[in-house]
Amino acid sequence: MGDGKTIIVQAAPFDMGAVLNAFAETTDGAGAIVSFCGVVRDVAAGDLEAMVIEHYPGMTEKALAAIREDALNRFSLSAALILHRYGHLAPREPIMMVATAAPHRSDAFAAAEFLMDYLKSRAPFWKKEITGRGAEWVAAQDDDEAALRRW
Amino acid sequence: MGDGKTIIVQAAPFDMGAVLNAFAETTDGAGAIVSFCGVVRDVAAGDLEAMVIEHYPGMTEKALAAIREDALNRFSLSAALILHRYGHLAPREPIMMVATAAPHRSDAFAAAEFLMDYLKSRAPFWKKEITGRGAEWVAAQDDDEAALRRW
Amino acid sequence: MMLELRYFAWLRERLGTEREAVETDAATIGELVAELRAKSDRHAHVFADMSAIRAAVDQELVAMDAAIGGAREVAFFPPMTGG
Amino acid sequence: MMLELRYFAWLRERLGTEREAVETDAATIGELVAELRAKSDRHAHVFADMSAIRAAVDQELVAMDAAIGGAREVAFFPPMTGG
Repeated sequence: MGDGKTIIVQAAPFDMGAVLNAFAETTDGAGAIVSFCGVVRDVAAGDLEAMVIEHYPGMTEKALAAIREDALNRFSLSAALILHRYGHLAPREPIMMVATAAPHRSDAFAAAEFLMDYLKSRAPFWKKEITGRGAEWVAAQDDDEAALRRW
Repeated sequence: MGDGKTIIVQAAPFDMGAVLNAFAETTDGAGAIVSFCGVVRDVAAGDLEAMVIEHYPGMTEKALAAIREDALNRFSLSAALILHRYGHLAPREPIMMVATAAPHRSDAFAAAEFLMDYLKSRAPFWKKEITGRGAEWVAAQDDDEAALRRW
Repeated sequence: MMLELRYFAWLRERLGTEREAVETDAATIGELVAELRAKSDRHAHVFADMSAIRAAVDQELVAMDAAIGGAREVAFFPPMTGG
Repeated sequence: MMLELRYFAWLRERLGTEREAVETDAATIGELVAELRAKSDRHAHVFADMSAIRAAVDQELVAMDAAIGGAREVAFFPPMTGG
């Protein structure tokens, strides 16, 4: 993760602080750095045992790179990174992370939200929650599609 | 910084990744963690030699705590942190950081932007830039005051 | 033409396979879906409600009326839930 | 009453001090500023344009017409530029 990669898709857990610090090294003196990290929650009365994330290898990397390019074209950014895991995740483990750097904080914030909104509905990941009652695919939210309309 | 403090005012540099990781430990399984880090830029054709930040000890801590309380009341948050340095800073050093955690990403993003907007105009810090041409106090931007009106 | 089909998430589970090769003359995703529905009861059931299904042609997300001429791979899956 | 005055940033630099104690009967920040302007040319110059100055009473940001009865500490400084 310290090698300047901007799209990272991996099964292994990651250290969000280490990713942020490695990203900051690539930002070329930008004044504003924003990060978002999604974490597996203890939902449903704390009975979430695991999350399993399926993805579409090949399409995933292309979709994430396209979303990142879109952000670089729309906002004045110095750098942008997307990291997303797949496979088996335990509660409280980090799922994914985006980071943006810009001369102005409004660009860094807007770009991070843009990356998240598009990633939710346009990158081929599917989450399944494993609880004591069984396994269930997470349903997409109508909100997720609606969130794209603001951009 | 690993002791769960939520308002940190210090002269020493800080490791943004370490602060983010320590903050994540306090977020109680929140799904969304947002961080913002402000970094000293290489401005004005790269001739910035240093930044000096003056503050009002006592009022600073009170103002930051009040801004944080405001954010906790307005947004559905699991945790929020503000860290700000004062004294002598070199180009590319981190100046300050906010971090927010929430069940939903919209709250985490909005609260981080809220903290930044208020911190800019309501916390008693003053920046001075030292260049080869001398020292100059940074002027407040009209934008900064305008940014408060959206909340 | 020969097409490689890919299935993900609950489509994969309910069809009992993650990929299958089909010989088809379908010009669009819609025509391909009509052919697949006729293939087996299981396919008919999975492809009954297309509002719950998205498609990609050669790893690009497309609309249901998208052309598939020359495509190598078509994928079907539910709305995405990453992030 | 005795008031402790605090100055920051360019006000501190131009006044040549970061604090001074004053004996005053001013009821508001505005009245206090009028007294300070009469104190010296340097004060008159620094407090000439109040649109560039903010004030705090006992470490709380206040408006220029704010009351200062009972206050221990009043601070003057330029608009803040943290973040």
